[in-house]
Amino acid sequence: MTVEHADRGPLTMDELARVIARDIPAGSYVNLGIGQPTRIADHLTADQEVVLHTENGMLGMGPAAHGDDVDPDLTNAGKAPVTELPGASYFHHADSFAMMRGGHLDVCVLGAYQVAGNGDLANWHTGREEDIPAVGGAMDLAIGAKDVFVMMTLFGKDGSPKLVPSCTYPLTGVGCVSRVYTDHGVFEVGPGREAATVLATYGLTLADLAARLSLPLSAADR
Amino acid sequence: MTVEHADRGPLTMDELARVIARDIPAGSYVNLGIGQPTRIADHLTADQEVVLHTENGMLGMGPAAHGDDVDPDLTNAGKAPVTELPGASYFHHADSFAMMRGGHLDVCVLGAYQVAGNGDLANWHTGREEDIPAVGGAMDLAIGAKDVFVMMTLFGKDGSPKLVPSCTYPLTGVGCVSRVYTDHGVFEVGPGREAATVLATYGLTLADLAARLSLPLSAADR
Amino acid sequence: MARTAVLDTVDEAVAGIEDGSTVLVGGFGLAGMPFDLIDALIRQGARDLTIVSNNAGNGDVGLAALLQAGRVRKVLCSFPRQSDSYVFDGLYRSGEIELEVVPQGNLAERMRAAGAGIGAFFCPTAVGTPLAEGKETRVIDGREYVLEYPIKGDYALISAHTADRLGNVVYRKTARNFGPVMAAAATTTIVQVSNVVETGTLDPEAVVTPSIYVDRVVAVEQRHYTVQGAR
Amino acid sequence: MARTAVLDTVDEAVAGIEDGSTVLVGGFGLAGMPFDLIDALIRQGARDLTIVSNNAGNGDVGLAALLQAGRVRKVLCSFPRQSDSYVFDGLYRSGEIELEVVPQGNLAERMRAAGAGIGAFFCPTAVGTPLAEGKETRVIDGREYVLEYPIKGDYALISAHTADRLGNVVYRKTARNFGPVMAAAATTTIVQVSNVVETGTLDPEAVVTPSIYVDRVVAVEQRHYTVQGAR
Repeated sequence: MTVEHADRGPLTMDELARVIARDIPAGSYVNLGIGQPTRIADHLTADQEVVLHTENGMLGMGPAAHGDDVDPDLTNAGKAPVTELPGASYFHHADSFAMMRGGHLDVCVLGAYQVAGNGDLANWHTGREEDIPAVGGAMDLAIGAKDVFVMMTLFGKDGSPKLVPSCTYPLTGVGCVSRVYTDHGVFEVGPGREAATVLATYGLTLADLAARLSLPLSAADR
Repeated sequence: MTVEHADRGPLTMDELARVIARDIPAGSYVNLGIGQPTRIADHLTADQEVVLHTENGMLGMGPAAHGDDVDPDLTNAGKAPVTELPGASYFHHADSFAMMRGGHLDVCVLGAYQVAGNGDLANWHTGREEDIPAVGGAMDLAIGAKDVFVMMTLFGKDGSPKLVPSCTYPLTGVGCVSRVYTDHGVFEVGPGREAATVLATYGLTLADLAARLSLPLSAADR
Repeated sequence: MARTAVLDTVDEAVAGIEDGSTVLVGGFGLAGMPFDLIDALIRQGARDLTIVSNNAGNGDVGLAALLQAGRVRKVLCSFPRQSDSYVFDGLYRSGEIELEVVPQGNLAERMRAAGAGIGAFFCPTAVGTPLAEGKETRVIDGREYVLEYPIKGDYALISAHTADRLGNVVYRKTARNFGPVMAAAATTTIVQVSNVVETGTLDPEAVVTPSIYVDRVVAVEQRHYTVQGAR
Repeated sequence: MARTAVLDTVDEAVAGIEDGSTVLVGGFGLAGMPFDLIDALIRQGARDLTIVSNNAGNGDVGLAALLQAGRVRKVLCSFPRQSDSYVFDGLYRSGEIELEVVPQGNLAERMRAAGAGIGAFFCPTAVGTPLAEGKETRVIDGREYVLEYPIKGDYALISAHTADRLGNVVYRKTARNFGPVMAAAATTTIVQVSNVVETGTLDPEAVVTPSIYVDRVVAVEQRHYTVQGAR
């Protein structure tokens, strides 16, 4: 059963972060991509005992650093100052990306320009000639966790859906996304599916979503 | 000019170890293979500042440990107890062999069954059907230093030469040896040479060696 | 990986190891050999195992005892033949055990590749030798390489010095050897340590195996053994 | 490598860097950026350089200043475009600099391969994306991989925390980033540190870059800079 929350508006990014935080299994090792996914950290509870990885070389990353706690040698992947939790460890870049590429992280949450029903992800390049390409760790992250979640608005500023039958932007990874969290609904996607499964809707009904998205949707089984 | 020491007997293994120790450039990072090459450590002088690598995961290995200094967690590649010098560091096996394979060691000294004039090395397997094969780090060491020296007796117990035109024993590495130190002489070998260059003889003349070895020899230029 | 379990007994630590598993066993000779976990594995009873380890057992303890108990189908190692490897020698000569000899650095790098998600790699070791026979080779930038594939483990049994309750691990001296590589290369990594300390006690700069690679930790009494030969 | 030289000035430390060299430059944003060595390299005057670094400079300091001085022919990096990368942006748009974008993990692993003597490796990153176009691919065990080649440096410029006189190096927190990988991937590795201590002072278990990888060390005054933007 898809849970339809049609009696309210879409989720704010903060509410969405809380929804994702709740879905992260206790004890997970998690990488939160730069931008919106960073907010999820604020909603993880202590008894979830989630350990955060930052790909510039750390496990056990703590909250953002402020004031005197700012240490120029301690930043996250977005280059913002952060803190260290008990049980943290540091390692170099090759070890850090081996950790991701080797499939040791449980969950990675990324932003996206587009996600396709087959799990294809586009989040690194607009494809516009005039933009300087810059990929960072996006492609490594995309293939580097047991579950790759996307956190994004469901529609772009021009109203066009970002969950699509097939990505038109340059790909970051093929068939790598398992779940898409958006302000208007939560979807399961991935290779070999005939339809994206809608787990929940916000501010719209399942029927509304089916009308506005051009990829096949199905209701959740349970 | 080949230095001929025909007025004395062949070198003892201990004398040979001293000859090799003297030829190791100051400041070198060196791996001494198990067996005879281990003796070389006793002849390195403090002002040579040679740093010893042991492939089980250490730089800065010190002399053999005795009595109360024996620590079961601190052994060399031959599994014998050793000590730690100031400036030592420990690392895991993949890092240790990356250090070798990446060409960072200056010198490695190995024992051998046979060395060929082209630098081929055979030191891991007799080739006898009934022998259980065991290679350890031999093949990694053979290709893993800027200079690979061999330390061996020039003749086997049956009198047959171990410096040969072409190895008949199973190979450890191809064209990898640059210098062969033996009780009867020191030789430069390697790929593309027409003859092994004789740097020194002990207990025999260059002419004696030429008569007893079946590979082409040449006198040293200087 | 989920939270590391800190267990009370080595028997709990090796619970569930299935027949037919590939088990990576740490240690170089006796240094870093997880004796207590191996003894527990013998009691546990799993058979038809493939063992990946540098050696094939010393004397009649540790790996040698596991072999003697008839639980091992195949050994991948670099150096089976030692002065005191009589258990392995006997099984091998009577055809009761399979052997794949892997150069020591390839053993390490192939497990490193498994842990790092590398599909295969071109390696200069063993080029032109019997251990490269039948393998794909390629000349890159004028040098010849052999293509080598990852070695993954279902389980890793490792001996280390200290773990914190989160599962971060540090080793002692050359007993570190294969531990960190095997921890990353196995689906389930089981570590015996001399001490379990509170999380936050280990220096984050000096953690060698981060907790993400460690599934089960168990403290054992420090074992005194002589360095060469049996304990 | 031969003995590590402990030098008095950054100018001595960068002496001899030839025109046309490939220089690996440590740092992730400003953390671990070897500002003093880069400033010395600008004074030293080498040109036509290929720079390998995660970013392509921030503000008008460090790497950005080197770019602005017109010394760089090509940049290999994962993330050139940042809020304050205007120097690079201008040079790139006017066609005065070449760019090769490499995924961050591939940048690290390709340098790791160079240091470890690996000829090439099959990597799952970037499969099916524009950054894999034209590259050799292979399916191994049901998964597709792209063949990636090592990135070697003629020189590495690294910022670290402490070195001993033998050349062993430790880092601080996430400023470690590319340092250890670059140290092993370059023919000549030059490290600026805040402190040089006597040999035997560093904990052998906690040395991150062993002295074998370090050719020149120079102590610099700790620089105070704000974390985001210019110092």
